[in-house]
Amino acid sequence: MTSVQVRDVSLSFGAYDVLKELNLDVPEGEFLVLLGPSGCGKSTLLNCIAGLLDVSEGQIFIKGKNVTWEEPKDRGIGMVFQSYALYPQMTVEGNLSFGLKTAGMAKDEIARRIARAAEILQIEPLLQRKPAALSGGQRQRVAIGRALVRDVDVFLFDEPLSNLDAKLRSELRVEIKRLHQKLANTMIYVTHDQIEAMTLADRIAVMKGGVIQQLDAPQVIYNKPVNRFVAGFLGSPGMNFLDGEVEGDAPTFVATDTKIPLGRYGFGDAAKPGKAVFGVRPEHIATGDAAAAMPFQVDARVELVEPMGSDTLVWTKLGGQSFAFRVEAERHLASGDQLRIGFDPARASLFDGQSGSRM
Amino acid sequence: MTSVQVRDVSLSFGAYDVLKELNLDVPEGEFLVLLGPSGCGKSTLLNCIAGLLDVSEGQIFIKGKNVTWEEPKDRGIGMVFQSYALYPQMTVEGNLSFGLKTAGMAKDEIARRIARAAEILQIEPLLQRKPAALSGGQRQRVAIGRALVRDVDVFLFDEPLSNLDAKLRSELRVEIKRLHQKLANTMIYVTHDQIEAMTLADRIAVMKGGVIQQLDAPQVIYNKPVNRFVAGFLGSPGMNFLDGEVEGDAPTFVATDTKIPLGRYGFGDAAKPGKAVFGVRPEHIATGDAAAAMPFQVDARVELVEPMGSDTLVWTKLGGQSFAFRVEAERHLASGDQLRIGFDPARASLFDGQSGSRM
Amino acid sequence: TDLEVTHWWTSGGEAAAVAELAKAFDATGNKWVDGAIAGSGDIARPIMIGRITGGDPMGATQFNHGRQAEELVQAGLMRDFTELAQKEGWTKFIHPKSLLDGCTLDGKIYCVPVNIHSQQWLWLSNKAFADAGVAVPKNWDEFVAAAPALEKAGIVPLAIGQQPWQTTLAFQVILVALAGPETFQKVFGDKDATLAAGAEMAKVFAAADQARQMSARSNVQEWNQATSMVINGKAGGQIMGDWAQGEFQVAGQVAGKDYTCLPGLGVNEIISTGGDAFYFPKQTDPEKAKAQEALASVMLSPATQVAFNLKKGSLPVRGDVDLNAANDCMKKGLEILAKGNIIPAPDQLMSADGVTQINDLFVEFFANKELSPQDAQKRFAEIIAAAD
Amino acid sequence: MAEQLLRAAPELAVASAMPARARALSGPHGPRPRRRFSRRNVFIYGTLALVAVYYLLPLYVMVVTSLKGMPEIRLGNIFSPPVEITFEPWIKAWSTACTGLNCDGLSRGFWNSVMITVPSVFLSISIASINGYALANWRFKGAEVFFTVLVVGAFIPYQVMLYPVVIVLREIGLYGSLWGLVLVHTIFGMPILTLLFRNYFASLPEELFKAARVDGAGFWTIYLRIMLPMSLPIFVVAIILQVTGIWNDFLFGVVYTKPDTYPMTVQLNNIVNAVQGVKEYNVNMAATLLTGLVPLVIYFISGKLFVRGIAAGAVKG
Amino acid sequence: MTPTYQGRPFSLFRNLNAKIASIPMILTALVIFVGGTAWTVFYSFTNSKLLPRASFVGFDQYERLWATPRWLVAVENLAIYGVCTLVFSLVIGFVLAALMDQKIRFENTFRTIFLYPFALSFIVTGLAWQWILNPNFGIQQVVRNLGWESFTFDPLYNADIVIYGILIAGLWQGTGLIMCLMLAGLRGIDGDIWKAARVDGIPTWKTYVFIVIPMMRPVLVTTLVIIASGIVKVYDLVVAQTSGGPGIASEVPAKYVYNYMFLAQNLGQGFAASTMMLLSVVIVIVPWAYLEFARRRRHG
Ligand SMILES: Nc1ncnc2c1ncn2[C@@H]1O[C@H](COP(=O)(O)OP(=O)(O)OP(=O)(O)O)[C@@H](O)[C@H]1O
Ligand SMILES: Nc1ncnc2c1ncn2[C@@H]1O[C@H](COP(=O)(O)OP(=O)(O)OP(=O)(O)O)[C@@H](O)[C@H]1O
Ligand SMILES: [Mg+2]
Ligand SMILES: [Mg+2]
Repeated sequence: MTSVQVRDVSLSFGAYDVLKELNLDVPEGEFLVLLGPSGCGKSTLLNCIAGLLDVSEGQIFIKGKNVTWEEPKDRGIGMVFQSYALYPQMTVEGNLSFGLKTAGMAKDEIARRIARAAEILQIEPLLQRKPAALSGGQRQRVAIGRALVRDVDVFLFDEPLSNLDAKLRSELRVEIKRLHQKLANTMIYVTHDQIEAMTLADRIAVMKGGVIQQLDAPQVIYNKPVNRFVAGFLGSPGMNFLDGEVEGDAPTFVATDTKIPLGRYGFGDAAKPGKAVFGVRPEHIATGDAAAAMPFQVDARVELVEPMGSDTLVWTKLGGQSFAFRVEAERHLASGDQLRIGFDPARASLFDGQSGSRM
Repeated sequence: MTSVQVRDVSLSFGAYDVLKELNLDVPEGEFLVLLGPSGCGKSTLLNCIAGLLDVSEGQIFIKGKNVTWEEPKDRGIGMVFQSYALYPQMTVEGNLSFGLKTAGMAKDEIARRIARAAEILQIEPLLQRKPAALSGGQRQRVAIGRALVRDVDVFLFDEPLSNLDAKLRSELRVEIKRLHQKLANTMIYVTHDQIEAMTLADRIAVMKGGVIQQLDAPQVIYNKPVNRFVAGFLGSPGMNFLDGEVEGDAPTFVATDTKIPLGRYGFGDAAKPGKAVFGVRPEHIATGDAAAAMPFQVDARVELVEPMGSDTLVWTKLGGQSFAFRVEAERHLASGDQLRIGFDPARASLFDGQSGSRM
Repeated sequence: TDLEVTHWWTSGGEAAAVAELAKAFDATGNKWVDGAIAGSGDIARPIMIGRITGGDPMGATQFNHGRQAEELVQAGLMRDFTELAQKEGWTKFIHPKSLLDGCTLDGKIYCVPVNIHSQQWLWLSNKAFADAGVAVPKNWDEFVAAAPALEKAGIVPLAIGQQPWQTTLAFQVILVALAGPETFQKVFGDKDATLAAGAEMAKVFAAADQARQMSARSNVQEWNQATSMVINGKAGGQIMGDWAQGEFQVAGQVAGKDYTCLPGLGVNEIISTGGDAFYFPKQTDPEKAKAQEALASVMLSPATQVAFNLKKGSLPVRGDVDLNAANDCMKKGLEILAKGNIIPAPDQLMSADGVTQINDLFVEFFANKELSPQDAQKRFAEIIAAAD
Repeated sequence: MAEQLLRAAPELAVASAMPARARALSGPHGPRPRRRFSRRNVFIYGTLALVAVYYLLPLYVMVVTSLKGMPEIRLGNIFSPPVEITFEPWIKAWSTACTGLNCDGLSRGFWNSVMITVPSVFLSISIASINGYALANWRFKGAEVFFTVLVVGAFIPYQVMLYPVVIVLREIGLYGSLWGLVLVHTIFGMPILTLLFRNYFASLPEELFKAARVDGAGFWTIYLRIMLPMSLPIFVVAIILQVTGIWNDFLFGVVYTKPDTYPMTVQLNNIVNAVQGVKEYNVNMAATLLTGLVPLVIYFISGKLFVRGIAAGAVKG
Repeated sequence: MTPTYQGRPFSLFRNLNAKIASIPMILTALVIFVGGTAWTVFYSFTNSKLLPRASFVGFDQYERLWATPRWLVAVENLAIYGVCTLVFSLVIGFVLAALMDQKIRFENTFRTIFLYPFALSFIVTGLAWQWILNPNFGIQQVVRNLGWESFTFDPLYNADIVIYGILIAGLWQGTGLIMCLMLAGLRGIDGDIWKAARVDGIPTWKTYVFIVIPMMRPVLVTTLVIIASGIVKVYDLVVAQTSGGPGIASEVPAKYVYNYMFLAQNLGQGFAASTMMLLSVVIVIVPWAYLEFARRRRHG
C-alpha cells in the first residue's frame, strides 16, 4: 500500500518554479531519501508533503487520503528539522508533551506516550533538562521524540544531521536506521550527504532543479546512474569522467591516445557514435596483479597521493584528463611512480556527450 | 630550522583555561594540521600564533624571533578564515591590495604581486568582482591570495573548507595540497575533518581540551594512536572498541566469551593485567577466504548492513559489543547471515581501561 | 551698543509693551536685542540662571522682583544701581515705596521695577446673574449667597483654571480680602505661625472651601478660558488679576454694563503691588555696562512708563504720571493705589521655596476634595513656621 | 462572479491560468482555497486599520485645524474638515508669528535648528560609533565598566544634569556657544547610540576584523575602511534617532544657547505658549507640523532601512 | 619567573589607539555621569537655594521630600504611568508586530503610520492630545454632538484619571518604536520553530505566548531599557499636556525636580529628589546589569 503519494505537484515562488509536476509514490514502511544539491527543492518538497507550503498545482495523498488541503497536524506526519527547532525554554518533557496537551489529550495517556518514546530513544534521564543543556545527538533524539509521541504514520526528516560533526553524524545515522527497523514507519529523509543517503535508504530519489532525476535502490543508483549528474553526485571520491568520442561500428571510446573498446561489454547498441563521456569509479580500478586480470589495462604515472587513513587515493592522468583510483592504505606510492592499472568496462558507465544521459 | 615555535603557552578566558602550557615546534615548509573536536582550542591556538589573542603565559617564536608581543602584521603570517572574511565592499583586487596599501607599498610592486598571486591561484578574470559575486571555491582562493601577496613565511588556515559542500571540499583540498607543494611555505591548518587532516598533513597534532594529545605523521596517528581518544577520533567508520580485561601471564584480552591472545603480537610486556580496551579498525578485518589467513578468527552474525556505495559496512556483535567491518560493495549480505571474520591483532591497538592510553 | 534683554512677555499685548521699551532704548543710540522666551518664568528662569552662572550673562533680564534673585545678588553676579538711583532720585518718584524695597538688599538697589500688577479682583458676569434671576453681588458674601441660584440655572458659580498658580492666586486674594492686610503682613511677612493656625485664618480656609465647591464644575485649564466662561455667561465670576480686563476688552464688553469688577472681593479694597522688574547681570565690557545704565533710566522715564503700561494694561511705577486713557476698573485701581491701600506681593515677603510650597498646598486643596480646610490650615501653618 | 473572484485573488489566478492537465485531478488539488474575507484576515486588517486610525487621528486633527480659519475653529468641531481652506496659518507660523519683538515666525529657528542638528548628529554619531567599535572589537580592561556607567546614565533625567553640565561647560569655556550645545547633544546621545553600535559591530563577523589586523590595518584603518562601509543600516537608525532627538530637543536648546541661535522648538514653544491672549490654534498646529516636518520626511524616506537596522543592532544582545 | 614575561610591554600601551578613541566615552562616563551624579548627591545634603552652597543640613531635604504630598503624588503617578507604559507598550507593540508579521499587504504603510509619532517631539504630542481630549472641542464634544448628551470623556480635567490621559499620548508617541523593535525580534526567530509548532498542531496564539516570546529575550531587554529610560525621564509630555494639573494630579518626579531647582529655587530639595530617582534607577539597573554580565562571562 502506498503511504505517501505526490501527484503532479508543482510549486513556484513568484515566477520561479521550484517543483515541476513532480510525482512520487512511497510505499508503506519504506525509507526514502531525497538527495540533491543545495537549492534543488528537497526541503520544498518535504514542506509540501507536511502541509507547511501550499502546492501551486497537484495533489498529495497520505495513506490514500487526499490531504492537499489539510492542516499539517491532521496529516499524520511528524517532522524533524535541521536545527531541531526544539522549544528552547521548555524542558525535554515539555517539548514532547506540548503538542499533545494542546490537542487536549488526557494526562495519563500523555505520560504513557512520553515514557514509551523516551524509552525507545533512551532519553529518560534527560526529561527534565532544557535543550540548551543537551548535546547535538540528544537534541536530535528529542526532536524525533516529538514526532514519535504523536504516533504518526510518516516521519519527515529535513537534513537532521547536517549540523553535527562527522563522528556524531555516523553514530546517529545508525540510530535512525535502527529506529526505522524498530518502528517500520514510512520515513522520508532529506539530505545532501551521499553517505547518509546510501546507508539509510531503501530507495533514493536524486533531485536536481525541482525534478527527480532517478528514483531507485541505492546500489542501482550508484552503479547504474541514469545520467552524468547522478553519476557525479554520488560517490566520494567522485566518479572519473573522461570526455571523448564513440567511434566505429564495433564501438570504441576514444579520448586522445586512450582507446577503450566497448563492443563486448554490454554497450553494444546503445553506444551511438558521437561525443560521449566515459565514467568509471575509483574503487573499480585495479592495480598490480589484479589489474592484469582486467579486460582493459593501461600504464599510468602517479601525480598526487592522498592517504585517507583507511585507504589511499592516487591521482593520475588518462587521455590527458585527471583520473583517480583507490589503493589500500598499506601500498606506499609516491608522485612519479609508474604502475599498471586496469578495469572492467562492464562496470563503467557511458553518457551521451550532449544530454548527459546514460547510453 | 623551526619556522613556528610555541613554548609553554597558556591562555585562559576568565577562569576557564583554554590552552594549557602548550608546546609545538613546526619545521620550515611543513604542513601541520591541528585536528580536534569543537571547542578544544584549535582556533585559539591559531589566533595566539597570529597575534590576535594575547597569551596569558609563554612565548611564541616565528623564524627564531620572539614575536609574543608583536602585532599580527609584523609576524610574517597570513591567515585564511572559515568564512574567508573577505571585505565585502571591496573588489577582489581591493581585497588583495588592502594589506599592501596599508603598509605603504609602492603601486607597481603591489600590481606585480597581485598579478603573481592571481596567476598562481587562477583568479585573473575575477579581479574586478566583489566577493558576493564569487562562488565558494573562488572566495577561498581570494582569501588565500590575500595571504599570498604579503609574501609571508607562515600560512594559517582556520577551517577554510568547512563551509563548503562535500564535492567542492574535496576539490579544494587537492588545490591546497598542490599550492603547498608549489610554495613550500610552512602551513598550519585547523580542521575537525579527519579526511582533510589525513590527506593534507605532513604531521597532525590531535588536540583535546587545550592539550596536544599526539603529534605525528598521519599514518602513525591512524595506525598507532597514543590513546583511546585519538583512536576514536580518527577513522570513519570509527575504530571498533571492545571493553574487557587483560588476563594471565601470556596476556589474553577477554571480553565475555571472546578471548584474544595478545602475547605473540607485540603487546608482550606492555599488556598488564587489568581493565583494558581493545581497538581494531573496520578495514583491518577480513572476511571469507582472507579471514582464514588471519591469526585471530571468529564467527559473527550480521546485524545491520550499511551499503556506502564504494563499499559496505557490516555491523555485528563481538563479546556482546557492537563491532563493524568493511566489505566490498559487491558482497551481498543481509541481517542474520552468519560468516567468519578474522584480523591480525598486531594491527590492533590496546588501551588502558582507566587512563585510555596505549599499552 | 547691542544689549540682549531676556523676558517672558510674548503675548500680543505684552510684546507691544516690550516694543515700547525697545523703541525708547534704541532711541538712546543703543540696540535692544530681544531674547523672549514664552511660557512664563518656569521655563525662562533656568535659562537666565544658567546663563548668568555659566558666565555668559545677558545684558538685562526680567525677574519678578522680590527675593527670587536674592542669591544671585549675594553671589555678586548682579549689578548695583544705587549710584544711578541716587543721581536720578528713584526714591522720590517710585510709588509705592515698597516697589523699590523689593529691589533693595543691604541698602543697595539692584533692580528696576517697571510696572505694578494687582491680583485682588473678582470679575463678575452681569449676564449670568441676570439669567439666574439674582442681583449682581457687591461683595464676596453676596456672591457666595447667590451661588445656589447660579447652580440651579446651570451656571458654574466660580470659574478657576486648573493651572497651579491660579488656585494659589484665588486663595491669596481671599486671604487678603477676608482677613485683612495686617493678618497678611503678619503671616507672610513675619511668618507668624500662631496666627496662621488661628481663628482668623480658619475663616479664610472656610471661604476657600466654599470657593472650591463653587468651582467644582469649571473644567478649564487656562485662565483665559475661565475668563471667557465669565464673558459668555457660563460662569458667574472669576478671581483673577487685572490682566483679565484685556480679555473683556477684546470681547468688546464694557465695564459696569456687561461685567462688574470688585477689587479686594468688595470686602477690603486693597491691591497688592507685585509686578515686574529688570535685573542687570554684571558685564565685563564697559560699553555694555554703559548701555545697561541707559536702559535703566529709559525704563523709568515718564514717557516710557506711560507708553509701556498702557499697552501692558498694568499700572505705572511712578506716582507722577497721568493715565487718562484708563477705563473704569483701572481707575478704581489707581484710586486704591492713591489711597495707599496697598500690600506687598508674597514674592517680596517670602522666598521662592516657601511660595512654591504654599502654591503646592493650594493647588492640592482645590484639586483634592478630601483635604479638609482644617488639615490644610494645619499644613499651611507648618509651612509658614518653616519658611524664611 | 468567478472572474471577479479571480481578479480579487491573484494567487488563485496564477494557479488557474496554467493549462488544464491531461490527467484530471479529482478532489482537492492545488493550493488551499483562501477566502479573501476570512475571519483571520478581517481580524488582522480590522485591528490594524483601527489602530491606524488611533495613530492618524492627531495628525488629521492637526492638518485639518491648520487649514481652518479661527472663526471656523471656534464654531465647528475639531474633526470636521475645513469648509474653507486657508494657508494663512502656515504662512503666519512660518514667517510672521511673533516672539517678543521678533516677528519672523519659525523661519529663523529653522536655520538655527539645521545648524545645531547637523554638527550634533555628525559628532554624536561619530563618537558613539567609534565607542561602539572600540567596545565590540578592541575590548580592553575596564571598558565594560565605563559602558555600564554610560547605560545607567541613559536613565538619568536631563533636568538633573542641567546644573553640572553648566558648570562643566563654563569651566571649558564653551558655555553659550554652538559647540557647547553640540557637545551636550553628543554627551546625552552617547548611551543609547553606543549601545546600538556596540551590538551592531559585535554582530559583524569577527573574522573580518581579524583578517584586517593580519593585513596590518590599525584601529582607525579598520574602522574607516572595513567597518564603516558595512554599517549603513545602523547608521540610518542612529541618524534617525539623533535627528529626531536633537531636532525636537527643547531643554538643551533653550538653556545652552542664545536668542539669536535658538532652535525651532524654542520658537514653537514661544508660539504655542503665549499664555496671555487668544490662542490661535490653527497657527499652533501649523507651527507644530512645520517643526515636525524634517524628522517626518526622514522617516518616510528611510523607513525600511530603519527596521532592518534595528534588527541588526538591537536584537543581538 | 622573568623569562616568561620577557619583552612583555607595559599593559597600558596595548590597544593604545582603542583607549585613545574611548577617551570621550570615558570622560563622559566619569565626568558627566559619575561626576554629575556625585555632585548632585553631595549638594542634596545641603540647603542650597538658588546657587549651590556647601552648608550641610544632613537628611533634612530627604525628610522634607518624603513629607511633601506633591512628591508622593509624583511618585505614585510615575509608578502608575511606568507600569502602564511598560505593560501597554510591550503588549500593544508586540501585538502590532505580530499582526505585521503575518505577511500582510501594505506593511510599509502600516509601519510608517505606527512609527511617525515617534518623529514628533513631546511638546507636539502633548499639544495635539491636549486638544483632542479637550472636553469643549475634542472627542467628548463630538460624541455629544452626535446625540449622546451625557457622554463624558475628559481625562485631562479629572484628577482621578488624568495620568491615563497622559498615558494615551505617551503610548501614541512611543509604541511605534517598540513595534519596530519587536518586529525585528520576530523576524530574527528561526522559521523552523514555526513549522515545528504547526506540525505539532499548536495554535498561533499559543505559539506566540509559550514559544516565541520566551525566545525574544534579547529584544525584550533592549526594549525594556528604552522604555524604562523614557519613563524615568517623562517630563515634557506632562508639561505640554497638563502642566501637572488639574491641581497636582499629574505631577511626576522629573517635573518636581525641575520645579524645585528652578522655580522654587531650592536646589537642595531638587537634588534630594533627583537622588531618590537615581537611587531607584540604580536599584533596578545594577542587579540586572550584573546578571547580564555574569551570564555572558559564563557562556563565553
Ligand atoms: N520563500 C521562498 N521564496 C522564494 N524562493 C524560495 C523560498 N524558499 C525557497 N526558495 C527557493 O527555492 C529553491 C529550493 O529551496 P529548498 O529550500 O527546497 O532547497 P533545498 O533543496 O532544501 O536546499 P538545501 O539543501 O540548501 O536545504 C531555492 O532555490 C530557494 O532559493
Ligand atoms: N572570547 C572568549 N571568551 C570566553 N571563552 C572563549 C572565547 N573564545 C573561545 N572561548 C572558549 O574557548 C574554547 C576553545 O575555543 P576555540 O574557538 O579555540 O575552539 P575550536 O577548537 O576552534 O572549536 P571549533 O572547531 O568549534 O572552531 C571553547 O570552549 C570556547 O567556548
Ligand atoms: Mg533544505
Ligand atoms: Mg574554531
